[in-house]
Amino acid sequence: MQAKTITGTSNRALEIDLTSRTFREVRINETDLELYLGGKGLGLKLLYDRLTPGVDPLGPDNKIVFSTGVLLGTGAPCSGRFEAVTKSPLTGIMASASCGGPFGMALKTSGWDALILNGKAEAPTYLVINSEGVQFKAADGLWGKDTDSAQDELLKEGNGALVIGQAGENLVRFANIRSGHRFLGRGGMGAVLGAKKIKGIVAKGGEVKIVPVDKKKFVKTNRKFFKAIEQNPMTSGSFRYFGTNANVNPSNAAGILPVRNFTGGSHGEAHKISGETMAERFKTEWDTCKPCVIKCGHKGTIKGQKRHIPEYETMGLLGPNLEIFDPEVISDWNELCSYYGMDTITLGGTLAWAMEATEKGLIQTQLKFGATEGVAEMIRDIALGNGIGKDLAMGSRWASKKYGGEDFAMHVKGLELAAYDPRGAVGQGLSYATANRGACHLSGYVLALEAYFGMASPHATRWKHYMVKYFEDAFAAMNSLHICQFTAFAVQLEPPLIKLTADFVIKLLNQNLSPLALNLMDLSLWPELWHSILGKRYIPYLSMLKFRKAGERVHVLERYMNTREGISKKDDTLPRRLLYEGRKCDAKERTVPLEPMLEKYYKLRGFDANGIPTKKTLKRLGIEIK
Amino acid sequence: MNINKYPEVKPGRKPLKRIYLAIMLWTVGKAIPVAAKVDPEIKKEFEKLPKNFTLRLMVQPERAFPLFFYTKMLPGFVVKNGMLPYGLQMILHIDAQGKVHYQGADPRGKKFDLSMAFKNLEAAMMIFSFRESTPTGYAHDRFVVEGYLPCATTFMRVLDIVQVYLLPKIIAKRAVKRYPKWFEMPPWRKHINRIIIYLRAFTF
Amino acid sequence: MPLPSFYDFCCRVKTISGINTLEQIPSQLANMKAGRPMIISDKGVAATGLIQVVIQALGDQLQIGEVYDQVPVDSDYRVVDDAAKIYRTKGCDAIIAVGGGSVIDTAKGVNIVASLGGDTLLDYEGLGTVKRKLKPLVVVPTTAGTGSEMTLVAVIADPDRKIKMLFPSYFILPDLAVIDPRMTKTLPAALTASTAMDAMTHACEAYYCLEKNPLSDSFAFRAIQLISQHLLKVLQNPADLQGRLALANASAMAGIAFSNSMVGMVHNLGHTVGALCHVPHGVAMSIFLPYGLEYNLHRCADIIGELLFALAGPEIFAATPKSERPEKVVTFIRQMNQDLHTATTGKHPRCLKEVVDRNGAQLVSQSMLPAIAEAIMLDGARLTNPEEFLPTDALTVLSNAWEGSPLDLKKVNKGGSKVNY
Amino acid sequence: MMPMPDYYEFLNYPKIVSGQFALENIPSELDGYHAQKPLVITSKSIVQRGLTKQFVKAFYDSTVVLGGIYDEVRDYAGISQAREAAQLYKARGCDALIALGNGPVVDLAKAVNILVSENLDHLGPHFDGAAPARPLKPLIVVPACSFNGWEATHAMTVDNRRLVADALYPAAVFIDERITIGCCPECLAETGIIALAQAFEAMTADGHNPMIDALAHPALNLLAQHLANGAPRPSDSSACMALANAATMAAAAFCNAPPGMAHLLTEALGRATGIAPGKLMAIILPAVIDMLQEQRTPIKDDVLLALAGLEQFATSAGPDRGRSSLRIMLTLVDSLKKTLPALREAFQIQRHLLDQVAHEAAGNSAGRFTVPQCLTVLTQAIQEPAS
Repeated sequence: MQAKTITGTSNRALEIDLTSRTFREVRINETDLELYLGGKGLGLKLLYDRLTPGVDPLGPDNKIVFSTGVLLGTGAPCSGRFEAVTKSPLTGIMASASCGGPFGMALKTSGWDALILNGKAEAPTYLVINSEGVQFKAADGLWGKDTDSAQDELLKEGNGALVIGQAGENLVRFANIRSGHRFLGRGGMGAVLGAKKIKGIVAKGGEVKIVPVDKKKFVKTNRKFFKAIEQNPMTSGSFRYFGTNANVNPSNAAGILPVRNFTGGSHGEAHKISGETMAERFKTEWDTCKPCVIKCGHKGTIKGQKRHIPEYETMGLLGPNLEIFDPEVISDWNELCSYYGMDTITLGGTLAWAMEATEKGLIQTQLKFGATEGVAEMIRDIALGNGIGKDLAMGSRWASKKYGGEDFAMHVKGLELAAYDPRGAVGQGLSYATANRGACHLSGYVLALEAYFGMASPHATRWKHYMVKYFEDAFAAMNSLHICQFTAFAVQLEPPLIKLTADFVIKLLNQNLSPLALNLMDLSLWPELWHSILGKRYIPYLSMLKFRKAGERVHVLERYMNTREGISKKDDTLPRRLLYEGRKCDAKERTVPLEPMLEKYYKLRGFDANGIPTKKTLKRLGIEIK
Repeated sequence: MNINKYPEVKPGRKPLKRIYLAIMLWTVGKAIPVAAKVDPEIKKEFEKLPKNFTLRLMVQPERAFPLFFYTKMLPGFVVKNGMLPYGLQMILHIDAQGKVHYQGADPRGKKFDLSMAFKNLEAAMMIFSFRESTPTGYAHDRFVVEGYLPCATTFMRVLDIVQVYLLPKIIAKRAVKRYPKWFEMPPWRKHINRIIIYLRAFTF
Repeated sequence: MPLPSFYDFCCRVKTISGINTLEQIPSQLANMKAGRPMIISDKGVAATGLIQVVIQALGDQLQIGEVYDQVPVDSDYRVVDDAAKIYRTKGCDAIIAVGGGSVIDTAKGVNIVASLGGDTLLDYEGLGTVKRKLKPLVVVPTTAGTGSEMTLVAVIADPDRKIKMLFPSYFILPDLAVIDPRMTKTLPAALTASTAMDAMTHACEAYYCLEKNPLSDSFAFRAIQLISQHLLKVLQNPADLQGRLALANASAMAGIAFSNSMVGMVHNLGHTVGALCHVPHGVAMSIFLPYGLEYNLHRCADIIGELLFALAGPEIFAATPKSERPEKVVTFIRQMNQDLHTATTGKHPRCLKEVVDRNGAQLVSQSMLPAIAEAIMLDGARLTNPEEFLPTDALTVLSNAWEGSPLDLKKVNKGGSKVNY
Repeated sequence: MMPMPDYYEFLNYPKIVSGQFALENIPSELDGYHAQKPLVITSKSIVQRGLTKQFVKAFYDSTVVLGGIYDEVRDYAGISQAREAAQLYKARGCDALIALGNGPVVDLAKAVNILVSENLDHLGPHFDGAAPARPLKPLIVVPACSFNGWEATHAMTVDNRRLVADALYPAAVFIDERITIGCCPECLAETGIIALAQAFEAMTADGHNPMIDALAHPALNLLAQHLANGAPRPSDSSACMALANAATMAAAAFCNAPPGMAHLLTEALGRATGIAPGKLMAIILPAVIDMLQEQRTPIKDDVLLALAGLEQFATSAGPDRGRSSLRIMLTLVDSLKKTLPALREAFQIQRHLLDQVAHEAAGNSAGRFTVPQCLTVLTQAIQEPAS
């Protein structure tokens, strides 16, 4: 059936101009691939080459790039992911999002490594992509439809679709893009598509077959990878059986579960929404990205319907953060968000802000902590732009600028915090502050070491800058492969050196000799996969360092692009609540000592005191200065 | 919120400045009745004031400056006649004959017809350490006057002349607007007056 | 403008000014939640028909509780008690004072009794008895430049004890001062001249006396500019509302300036001749002003020299060498008095001997001068004069002022160190 | 000849006390309001700079007990903290408020004042337009470095919302060199440039009146004398005093005049970008002056008189005065170039925001400025100088 075979990678990108309804094929430079790996890195590079700083994110000059990685389509474990990058309407800076939906596979097997959207369609349109190019089709019938039915319509024309809901159409700043049951969640990419009047994109898929260049090596590495994943208790145990909500109980125990708009860190009722409880209560089964071996995505029977189980972040932010502990209600809201196409993290953060603002007389709504009344209506109002929902649809930063309450608007650079309170894991605080897209937990997931594995002290600031940089680089590289970030548990923790060392020794080493400990960490599985697919020679350790440097390059490029939009040290901060307010659950009323960590971090990264990458740093990384 | 994080702050004290001012007020207070006897000009000024008139110079707020701790241990007449410095007040009484008496620093049981008060300790220090002249101090709102106002200017004139007597010229020139030329008395008289005032002021 | 080592400045009364400003009173009162004011005034004002002007301007937007026009020239506490009783029986909720200093002080007193209750003002004597915000008080000054609408003390006499009672409190400040040229439109020429010179004196003294500060300077400077530009024109054309408005503004600004920087020997002499010989305040001011400038010339020549700019304009200022400016200021003021004398056909006196009462009798005889000189010691204004001012000095000044001859600068007593502002 | 407006309203409520030992006068001032126990509201940076210790010393030998020193304010005044402070106020039985610091500290104190005076739990009704009625509790403001003068006026910005009411005027402003001493040249320069703009715009505004001129005049004069030398020397107490005084006067004048273009643009741009107003003013004010120069807008003589003093004014030719005053303004702004360098962020302001900012500014100007006018100035302001 498959007509063509691509060995390695196709290096073709499809650039579409919506204004003129034209498209062209763009060859991806070999050096760019070498430097940026693919996925997020390459997507950013494509965007960097095209985007003028200072454009309106919702204007025709903004561009959105969907980029797949080298691994996708080869059958590498947990590789079923693709990345989108754009300038975010929520934050005004770069946003990148990763998604495990079927669109990535369909795009890649239509023979395209990346998709670039320019301009703005005049009328609602949807795009059909095949190996030849793109067809522009009128979306009059689809415009105004929810994501479910719109996606069903679109999937008639291909294997994988991207679709926005009414939230995206109404330019809700945190609208997301749906593909299958998964989402390009953060940064409001749905609004970017909505502003471009693109209801959906469907890729035909299945037109080409992708095979690695060095098959033998690939198969060997693959096997090692599977083994690691099967050995790791996170990837083969808790995540596999309880989903990401396996995090609820450890978070609650570590005091990093946000309660009542981040005024508390743990709650007695938190067990009600834990993965363990829900697995039993809703009789969950797997519903995952493809391909996947970890299988963290689950569905279950809730209120008599088969529903996707809300992920941990959704649970945390629509649950304890609003003082709600009923998973059924949270699932209702989650369904509503999927239906309209909105990011649940930003929504949760914004709702919590609205509740506190209501309590403090800044706005008048029905919302109240611990009460479910009015929440569903508010979600609808936000998606449809009714009443005060129109303001909340701009996110908590905008709303708090208009109505006040900036001291309890929990966002960094406009992006709301994920469901981890860094007062219980200060390294995560630094990571939130420095993450490129805003308060992102996926930029450098240091809290796993601090709060879950006991491999770093949660309140010490020593060497945290090093850990944050290390993980930021590693994750940026991972997102460029592009592979699931949860594989990190397996790749990083399963190699014999770390596996056989006692945790307290690691903690001691990590906290006091972090560079040594982290440099001894073996990440080779990832670069080995990438090298084998492209048929490049893999040199042990050195290639791993090169891989980490590529990650660093991707991170610094994104940072550099952000600084061109006006980001500097003043934005690398945390919500005032985290910096200045202690919590009652914490006898010492700790806060995040950000400043000293941040200074060291800048130095380590090669940024100047104002947080701007120096020319030297950019040159070292081979980033062309514009 | 834990309100104990923000404790109340009770006002502290500046004991040295208090003692300094008490001694200054005591000295001036003791000098005035003597000066009223020997200096014709002061005498003339006091004649303008009503009889049975009590006035005082003090530092506000009164409640913050109680009498010195040892006052209670002294016999009544010592306190009544102001034989030692007791506090930050200077009470003068003009009796029915027009004679001026210094009555110490104890305001209890007295009724004042005129009360001139420095607004605070630092204001009094500015004047009594001669960093500000009396007129400048007045212009800078360093003190408030209560009671029969027209006498206040008279009293300030008296203070000016007493300062000229008590202080060496180099300091007194800073303290008053115009250093007098002593037209009306021979220079030896001035010095004799000065000695008398000093002697009488510092003997009991 | 050097910043003094210490100053305070306060002019917290809301001022509204303009040609038809009286009409704004109802809405301003409504903002203060009052609608039934009592108008307090004196016979003199009533006789000129100004109260009718006010009542007409207030229109039917509010009810006037009572028009009380019985305030005497030297008001005392019995008048206050009387008015307060009427205020209560008529159920008023605000006061509009129309008149000069005495009326305004009385109104302040009435406000104390009416707002805080009780029968007599005597209950509230002394510091710290007025402890809360009083009822709305609107003042409409009719004579220029008393400044008492801006001050936070009410002075009310107690004839029984022969003293003036002081009621100092932040709470007795009026809420609103209304400057409307209609209030001064009908003022006769001689009075226009003397009230304007009164304001001029306030401003000049504010500019050189000890408590001066940049803010009072600035207000004083502008007041002088306005008066010197407009006074003669208004005298030539009494219906010139713009000019009247400028003069009224000038006197309000002079009031702000001197109530913050205090005044000096001119006021000292003025108060004394006022008390002893009943010389009208404004007249005394215009006569003594040149002497005040001359007497303090050696102390603050630079500062007095700056006044030439305000008085004569930049061209003359620039054309006069710096050393001659102070004398020129004095000459200028003298010339101004002379011009006013001419413009009012001799009704504006140039020296003390020209001051006469209604019947043409001389108010100040030469023999009274020593007594006046002695009495200056009872007035506080001498304290803020830059140079020491004693009865002997006063006598020199007075005899010159009586004759109308310039002061012999060599005879002014000097001594002491430089003045620190 | 000064034109006399047909109608104006003017109010400058607070008493200004400035100079040596000004702080020591606070107890007697409080006594004038029958207050004995003030609550002090201040910021962490003031505490860190040791200024609260100095401040407390001023209350030695008085009978005034400080009901507490609430020092949690940072760069934002919000209702959450206002509630906390109000709780403290009530728990301690305070009867007055002292705001020790700048901007947010004073804003917070004003909010607390409304809460405690009207016994409210939140400011909802006031945000909806109800004006707080007199009398509130006496509020004393003690300005510290980077005081921009607005603190002493009838406006407060709490939770990013502006409330303007006569009741919000503080009772008194105490400017004391122990507290106004500068923390850094940059802060001083920011204070200065804002004061300069406010005084200039108050004097040149359409609705100005002689009272406004009288307040703005000494402000401009003090700035002309002290801005260039004072800003780089934060430890020079006399310059700091002059700047704080100028800021107070300028704002007092400015709050009586309709807001000028530089102010409106700075405010709108600050809201859109989060950049400190002083930094923005440093680039917007020259652009506004350039516009005035280009349009040959007549500038009244008083500006030159205030900036240059009597002598220079008197010797300049009549028609040149407006232009020379603009020149002096530009020189003054230029003199701050070193202490307040043009901001990198400012040149990176998202161009698409400018339109929105221009609309907002024009909308707030009650029709005095048009959108294209605002946009021209903005575009010129954030033009990176070719170097």
